[in-house]
Amino acid sequence: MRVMLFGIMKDIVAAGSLTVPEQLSDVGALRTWLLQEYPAMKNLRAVMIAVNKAYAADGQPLAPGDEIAIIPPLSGG
Amino acid sequence: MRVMLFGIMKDIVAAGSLTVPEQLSDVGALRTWLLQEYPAMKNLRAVMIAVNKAYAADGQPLAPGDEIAIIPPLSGG
Amino acid sequence: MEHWISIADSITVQEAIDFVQSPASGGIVTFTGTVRNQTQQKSVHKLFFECYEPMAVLELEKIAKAAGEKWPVQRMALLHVKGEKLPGEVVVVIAVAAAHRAAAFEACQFAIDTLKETVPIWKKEFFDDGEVWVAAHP
Amino acid sequence: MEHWISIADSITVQEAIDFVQSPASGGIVTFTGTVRNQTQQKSVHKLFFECYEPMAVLELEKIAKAAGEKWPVQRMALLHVKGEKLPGEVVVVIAVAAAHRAAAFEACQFAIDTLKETVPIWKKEFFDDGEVWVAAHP
Repeated sequence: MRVMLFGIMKDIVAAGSLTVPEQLSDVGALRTWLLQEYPAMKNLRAVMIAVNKAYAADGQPLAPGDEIAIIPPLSGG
Repeated sequence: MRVMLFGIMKDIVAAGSLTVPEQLSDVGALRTWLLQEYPAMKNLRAVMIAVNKAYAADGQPLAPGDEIAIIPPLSGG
Repeated sequence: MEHWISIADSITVQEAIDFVQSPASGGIVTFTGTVRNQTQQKSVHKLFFECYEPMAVLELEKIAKAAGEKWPVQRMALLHVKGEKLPGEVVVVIAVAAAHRAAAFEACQFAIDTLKETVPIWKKEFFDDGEVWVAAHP
Repeated sequence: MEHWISIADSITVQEAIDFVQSPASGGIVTFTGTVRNQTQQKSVHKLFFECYEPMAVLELEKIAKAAGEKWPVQRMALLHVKGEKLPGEVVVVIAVAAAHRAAAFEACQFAIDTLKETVPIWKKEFFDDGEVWVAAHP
């Protein structure tokens, strides 16, 4: 599965997107995997995950073809 | 003493200004005199009197040379 | 706190924003009042604003001063028209710049609320069937 | 309730006001955010705004819809920039037209407060001695 990265997450991963294992079945599993692979994420104020352009709770299942984005702390406006 | 008129007060007095008796010694006396001469003023929501470009209480004395204005209900903005 | 007060035949939001804007400010709040084309189901053709101008300027100064004492605002502009106006035209603009937006919102709302209560300006509305000084009677 | 949402390289308050203004509205409130030239005593040379644009548009739509349900507002514009910006330049504009000004003030403040919490946009500040993604760390 491909995951889009923004802001400081691009710096942490040193890339604009990321391919994650297909077996990550929900948002919570993705979050746990990311924190293991990129411990620098633990220093962020908060990280949200968006699925198909909407904020998703950890329990939300991930399906092939979903548009997944990692949303580090916002600073628009 | 000359008194400046604005808004609906111009219509009530049918003039842009008014000369009032010199012996009106304070704002309250002026107010009483105006209400006697122009009873239509009683129908207004409120009437303030300004002396030298500041709102004045009824107790404020009037002196020759004061700039006096009758301020009917405001509707700016 | 810097402020700019103007009573003129024609005013714009842009000139108010141009005055208050600075690289030091984080946010600008404006209030713009325009002529409505209807009042209580009656069509308004035009308005006329009469103004006791020297006192109106002093009262606007008092509003700017009071706002500057109550909130940490950086710059304010208070503009009002006089004379004849048509529906859709701008009649009043308040612009407030502050480092933090909550102060700008509060100071702007305070300024327009107070302007309506204290600044000697009178509005006459012209309808099909006559004209009326707004809010004169209860 | 009509609304206009735009994420663009450059935005102006005037275009937002032009959209929301109508002869039926009694008042327009705008919030304009500009680039500050200082953050915590450090001089800011420029900013860069990154945006997850399709989702940002949807979140701005949600804000307009929620504001329209909470307050009797007539028209809203929500504009945000993307890309590089210099101190003093406009980065965000919210404009709200309503028949009554209290509703316009409340809806405008709600919109900018919510935008900062929910719209996926990120700001990087560039200083003499480095650069930082704003608010990323506690």
